[in-house]
Amino acid sequence: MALLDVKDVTKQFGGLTALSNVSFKINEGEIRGLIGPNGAGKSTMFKNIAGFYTPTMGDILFKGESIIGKKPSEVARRGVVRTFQETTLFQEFTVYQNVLVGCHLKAQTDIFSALLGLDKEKQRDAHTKTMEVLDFMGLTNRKDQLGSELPLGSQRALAIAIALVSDPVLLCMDEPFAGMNSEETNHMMNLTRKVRESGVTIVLVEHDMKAVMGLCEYITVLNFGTLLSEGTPDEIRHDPRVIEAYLGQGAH
Amino acid sequence: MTKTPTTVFQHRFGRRRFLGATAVGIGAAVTGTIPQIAYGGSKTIKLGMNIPLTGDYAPWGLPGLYGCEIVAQRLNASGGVEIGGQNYMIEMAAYDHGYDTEKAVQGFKKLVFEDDVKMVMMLGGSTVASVLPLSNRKKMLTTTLLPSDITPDSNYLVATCESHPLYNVTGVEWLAANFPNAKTAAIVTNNDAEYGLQSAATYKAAFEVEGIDVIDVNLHGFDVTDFAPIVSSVLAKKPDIFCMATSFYVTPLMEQLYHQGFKGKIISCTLDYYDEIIAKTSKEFVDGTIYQFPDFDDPKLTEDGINFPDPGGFDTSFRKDHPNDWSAVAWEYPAILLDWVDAAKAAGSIEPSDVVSTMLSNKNPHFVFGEGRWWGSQLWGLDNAVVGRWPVVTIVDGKARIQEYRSVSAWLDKNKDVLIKHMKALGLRTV
Amino acid sequence: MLRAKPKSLAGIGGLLLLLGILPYFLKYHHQDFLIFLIINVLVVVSYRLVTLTGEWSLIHAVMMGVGAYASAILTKSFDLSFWLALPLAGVVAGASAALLSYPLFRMTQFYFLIGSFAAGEAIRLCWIHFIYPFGGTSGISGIPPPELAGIDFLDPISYHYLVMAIVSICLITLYRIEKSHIGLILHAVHWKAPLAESVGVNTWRYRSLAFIIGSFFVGIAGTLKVHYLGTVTPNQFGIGFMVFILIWVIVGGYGKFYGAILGVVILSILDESFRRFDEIRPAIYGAILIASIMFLPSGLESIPTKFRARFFASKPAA
Amino acid sequence: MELFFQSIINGLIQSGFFALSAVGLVLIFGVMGVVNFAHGAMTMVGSYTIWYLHAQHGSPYLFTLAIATMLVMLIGILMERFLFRPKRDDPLGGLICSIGVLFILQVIATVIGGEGPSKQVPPPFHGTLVLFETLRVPYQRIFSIGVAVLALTVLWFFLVKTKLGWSLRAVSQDREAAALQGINIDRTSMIAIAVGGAMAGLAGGLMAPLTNINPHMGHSVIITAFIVTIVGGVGSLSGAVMAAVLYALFHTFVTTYFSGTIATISGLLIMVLVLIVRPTGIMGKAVSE
Repeated sequence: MALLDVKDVTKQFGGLTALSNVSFKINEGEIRGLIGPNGAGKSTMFKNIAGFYTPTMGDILFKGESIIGKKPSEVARRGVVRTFQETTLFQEFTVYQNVLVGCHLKAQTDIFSALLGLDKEKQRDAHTKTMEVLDFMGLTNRKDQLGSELPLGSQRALAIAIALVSDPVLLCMDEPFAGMNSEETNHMMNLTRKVRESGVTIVLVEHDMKAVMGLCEYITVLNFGTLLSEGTPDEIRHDPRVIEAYLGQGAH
Repeated sequence: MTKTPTTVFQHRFGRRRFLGATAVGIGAAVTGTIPQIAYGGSKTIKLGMNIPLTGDYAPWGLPGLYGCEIVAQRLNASGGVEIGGQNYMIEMAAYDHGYDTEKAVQGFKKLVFEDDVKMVMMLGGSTVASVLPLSNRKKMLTTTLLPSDITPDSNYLVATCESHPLYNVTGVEWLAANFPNAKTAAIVTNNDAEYGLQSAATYKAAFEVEGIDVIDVNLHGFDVTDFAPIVSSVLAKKPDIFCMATSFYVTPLMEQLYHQGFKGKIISCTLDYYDEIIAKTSKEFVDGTIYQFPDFDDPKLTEDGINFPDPGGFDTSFRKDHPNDWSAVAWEYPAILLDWVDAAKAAGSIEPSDVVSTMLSNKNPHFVFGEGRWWGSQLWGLDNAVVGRWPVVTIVDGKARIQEYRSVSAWLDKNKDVLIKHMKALGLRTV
Repeated sequence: MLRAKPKSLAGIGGLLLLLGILPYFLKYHHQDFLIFLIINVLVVVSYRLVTLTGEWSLIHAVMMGVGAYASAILTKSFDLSFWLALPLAGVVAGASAALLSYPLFRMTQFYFLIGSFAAGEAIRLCWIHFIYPFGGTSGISGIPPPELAGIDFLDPISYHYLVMAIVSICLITLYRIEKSHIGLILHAVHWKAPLAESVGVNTWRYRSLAFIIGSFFVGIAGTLKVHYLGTVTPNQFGIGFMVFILIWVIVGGYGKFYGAILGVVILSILDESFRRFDEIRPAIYGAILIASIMFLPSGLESIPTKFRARFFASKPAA
Repeated sequence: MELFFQSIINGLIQSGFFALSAVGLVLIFGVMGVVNFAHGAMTMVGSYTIWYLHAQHGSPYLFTLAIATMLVMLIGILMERFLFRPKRDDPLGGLICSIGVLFILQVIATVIGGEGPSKQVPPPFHGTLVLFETLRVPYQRIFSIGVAVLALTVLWFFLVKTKLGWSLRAVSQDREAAALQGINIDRTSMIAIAVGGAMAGLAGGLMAPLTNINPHMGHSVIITAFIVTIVGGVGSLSGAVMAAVLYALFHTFVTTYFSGTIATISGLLIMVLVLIVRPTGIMGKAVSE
C-alpha cells in the first residue's frame, strides 16, 4: 500500500482551477520529485498535502486514512511535515530554540506539570532529541546563534532540522535548493539523502533540475494543474511532453 | 482683600474621568487659604470636603466648595467661631475624587490622617459607601446629601441638609393641590440605584398618595447621546405630568420636550443652569416648571426660621465670584458647615465624635429651612437624616421663585409605608 | 526551575526587602498608592502574557473587573471567605476568557483588537444595566476585607504585605510559565504561526491558553484591589484603565519580562510627581506615549541594551 | 403608529451623525491601515470650536461650522504627517499614537472649556417643523441632516468621479498594488485623513447645538463609529453609510421600545457577531488567498 495516495485532487480558487483531477502515489522510503513549470500547481498540491489547503474535490490518503480538511497541526501529528519556501524559521530564536519548537509534539505539556516540573522527563527527552538532530544536521556548533544570524545554507539546514525533529513519516520540502550555489546545493543534497536513510520518505518540490535529477528515483511532473507525466529521471529527461512544456515556458 | 483661592481652582482642577479609572491618579488635595485675620490666639480648624471637583459629577461638588469658602470667609471675617472657650478660624480642605470610589477612599485618608480635618463632607453614593468602614473606625463625622447611604451601623454618617430624594414629595403635593386636573404622570430618570431609582420610587409614592397614575417609568443609561427617542416613547403615552427624577440630563430632556411639543406640567428634582435651558428652548416653555432648589436671592428665604445668614448677600457674592457655577449644591454644603458650627458650639468641642453625638441628641436639630427632626430608621436603619420643611420652587418669568414650604416629615408620618413599598418594588435597600 | 542567575536573584531579594520596609517611610495615601502600584504590576505582567502570541486585546481591564465582581459577589452574597474567593475569582475570569476565546480567536490582529474591545464594553454595560446582581453604576460596596488570625487588613501596611506576598507568587508563576515549553510555543506562535502549525502546534489552542492564563491572574489582581477598596464599580475597569495598561506595557516594552514592570512603575511615579500640573497630566501622559512610540519603539527595557551596545561595543540585541 | 414614524425620523437624523463620523474612520483605516482612536476626540474638537467661537464669542454659526471643519482637517493632516506616516508599517504604533493625541485633545478642551458642567450651545435655528401634532422635527435637526447628506454626496462624487478619489479607493483596496501603479501613498494618506478629519469636524459642529459638550463626548462617538465601520465592512464607504443608517434606526427603535443601554449592548454584540461570521462586513470585499 502506498504511503501517500493522492486521488483525483481538484483545487479551485474562486473561478480559476489550480489543480484538476491530479492523482499519484508515493511509496514508503522514496525521494519523490514534484516538478513542473511556473504555475503548474506544484505548491498548491504541496499545500493540499500538508493540510494548509483543503481540496475542492478528490481525496488524499495517508497510510490509508484521509487527511483532507484536517488542520496542519493535525496533519503534522499524523506524520506529514512540510518545510517552507525561502528560509522560514524563527529568526528571533536561537538555533537550539528553533529545533526545540520542532519537538512540540514530544515536549508539549500542561501548565500544572510545567509549573510543578512534572514534565522534566519530557523536556529532557526533547533536549536530547534536539541535540541529536542538531548534530545530525551539523548545526551543533551554531546552536546558540540567532536564526537570523545564520548563512543561507545553514538556515535551510535548520529549517529541515525543525521539520525533522518532529519525527515526520513523510517530509515535504518546498524548494530547498532555491538560491543556493552549487557547493551549498551539494551539501543540501547529502543532507537530504541522510534524512531519507534515517527512514523518512521525502517529497520535494523543486525548480533546480540538476538537484532533482540527482536525488530522486521517481519524478511526478505537473503542468497547468494536471498530471503531465511520471517516471524515472531518465524517462522524464527524454519525455517530449515534458521538454515541450518546459520549452514552451522559455526553458530554464 | 486677598485673592480668593477659588480662582486658583479653576485652572488647577482637570477632568480626569478618562484617567478616573486608573489607580495612579490620587486626586489633587487642595487647601483653601482663607485670609487669616490677626486675632487674639485664634486657632484654625480644617473641615474636609471629599467631593467631585472634576468629571461628570463636578456640578454637584465644585459649587459646594465655592459656597463653603464664601461662608467660611464670612465667619472668619466676623472674628471666627468660638467653641468651648477657644476661638477658631475655619479653613476648607478639599479633595477631588472625581466620583471615583478608589480616590474617595484615598481622599478620606488624606483628609483625616494628613490634614487632620474635623468633618468630612461628601456628595454620597458609592463614594460614601466606600469610606464608611474608615468613618466608623476613626469615629469621623461624615456628611452626605443622600440619606440612602445610611446603614444600620453607619453611626458617624449624617445627612443634615438635603434629604434626597424625600423632599420631592413636597413638589408633587403642591402640584396636585394647584393643578387638580393633572391625573397621569410619566417618570424619566437614569437607571442607577444612588440617584435615579431612589427618586423614581419617591415620586411614585408621592403620585400614588395624590391619586395620580404613573403611566410610564423610563429608566435610561448614562450612555445616552440623543434623548429624542426616549422623549418620543414617553410622550406617546400622553402623560399630563412629565417627571424628571434626578436626571443628569435635564437640559437635553427639556430641549426634546420643547421640540416635541409637550404641553403638560413638568416637575423635576433639579433645574440646574436653567438659564441655559431657556436659551435652548424659550422662557414661556420653561416657566411653570416645578422643582426643589431655590436661588438664594429669593424673598421667601429672608423670612424667620431660615437658618442661613444673609442668603441674598451669599447669592450675590457667589455669582460675582463664579458667574456660571450656581447649582443645587452651591448652598447645601455651606448649610452643612453651619449645622456643624452650631453643633460644635453646643458640644463645646471640635472632636468629631462629640459633635456627632451632640447633633444626634438634639431633638430639633439645626436645619437650613427651619424646624426639622431626625428620621430614617424605618427606611435605612438609623435616624441620621434631618427631615423638615422644604421649598417648592417654580420658574416665574425666567427666574426661580419659592412658591411655598411644605413639610417632608408630615408627609412621611402619613405615607412612609407607601414609600417603603415603592422602594422595595424597585429593589432598593430598606431595612 | 527559575533559571535566574544568583546575581539577579540577589537583586530581586534586595527589591523585595526594599518593598518590605518602604511603607514605613510613606504617608497614608502614598502607602495606598504603593499597594495599587504593586497590584498594577500583576495587571501588566499578566497582560504581557496575553500579548506573547502577538494578539493585542482590549478586554484585559474588563477581565480584571470580572474577577473583582466575582469575588465581591462570592464574599458578600454567599459570604465565602476571601481566601476561597481569591482563587475562585481567578477561575471565573479564566473561565470567561475560555468562553470568549471561541468567538474572539476566530479573529486576528485589528479584528481581534476591535472584537475584544466590543466584547469587553458589552460586559461592562451589563454590569451597569443589570442592577441585580451587579449594582449598576454604583456597583457593589461593603466588600469585606480578608480575615486572618485577627490581622486588620484595613490597615495599609498589613494589606501591603498581603498584596506583596500574593503578587510575588503570581509573578513567579507567570515567569515560570514563560520559561517553560509553553512559553516557547507562545513566542513561536507569535513569530511564525504557519511554521509552528507545520510541526504540530495548534495555534488557536495556544492563543486562547495565553488569554485564559492572563485573565486568571488579572482576575486575582482585581480581587486584591476591590477587597482593599471595599467597593467595585463598572468605571474602574473601563477603556480608560485599559488604555493605561496598554501604555504601561508599550512604554515599558513587551519583549522582556521586566519591561512592562518598568513601564508601570516609572510612569506611575512620574504621574504621581506631576500631581501639581493636575489638569494637564493626561496630556503629559499622551506626550510620553507618542514620544516613546516614536523614539523608543522597543520600550524602556531596551535602554540598558542600547547603553551596553553603545559603551561596551557588544552586539546589539535583535 | 405616530411613535413609529417619529422614531423613524429620530433614527434618520441620528444616522447622519453616525455616517459622518464613521466614514472618516473607514477612510483612514482603509487607506492608512491605522485605527484612529482619536477620531471621537476630533468630533469633540469640532463641537468645542462651535461652543467657543459661536456660543461664547458670537461668531456666526455657519462660518464657525466651516472653521471647525477646517480646524479638525488640519489636526488630521498634522497627525498623518508627524505620527502615522513614520509609523506606517506599525499599525499598533499608529493606534497608540492616536490614543496619545486623544489625551492631548481632551486636555486642550478642558483648558479652554474649564471645569464644571457640560457646555451647551443654543441652537442657531430655533423652532420646530410640525408635520402633525405628534410628528415634529426641530429645524436645527433638519439643517444637520441636510448638511450631512450634502457632505456625504459630495464625498461620494469625489471618490467615484475624480482621479484623486479613484486613487484613494485603489489604495484602500490593495496598498501594494496601488503603489506599484505609481500612486503616491503619502499624498493619498494625507488626503484620506484630511477628508476623514473634515467629516469628523463637521459632525462635531453639527452635533454641538444638539448634545452635551464635554471633553469625553468622543467616547460614545468612537464606539458607534467602530460598530458602524465593522458592520459596514472595513474599508467600504458605501457599507459604512448603509450600516450607519441601519444601526441608527436599530439603535433608535431599541431605545424607544426597550432601553438605550440594551441598544448599545446589542449593537456591540451584533458587531462581534459580524466579526465572527463575516469579518469583511456586509459590504467589504472577501479577502482572497
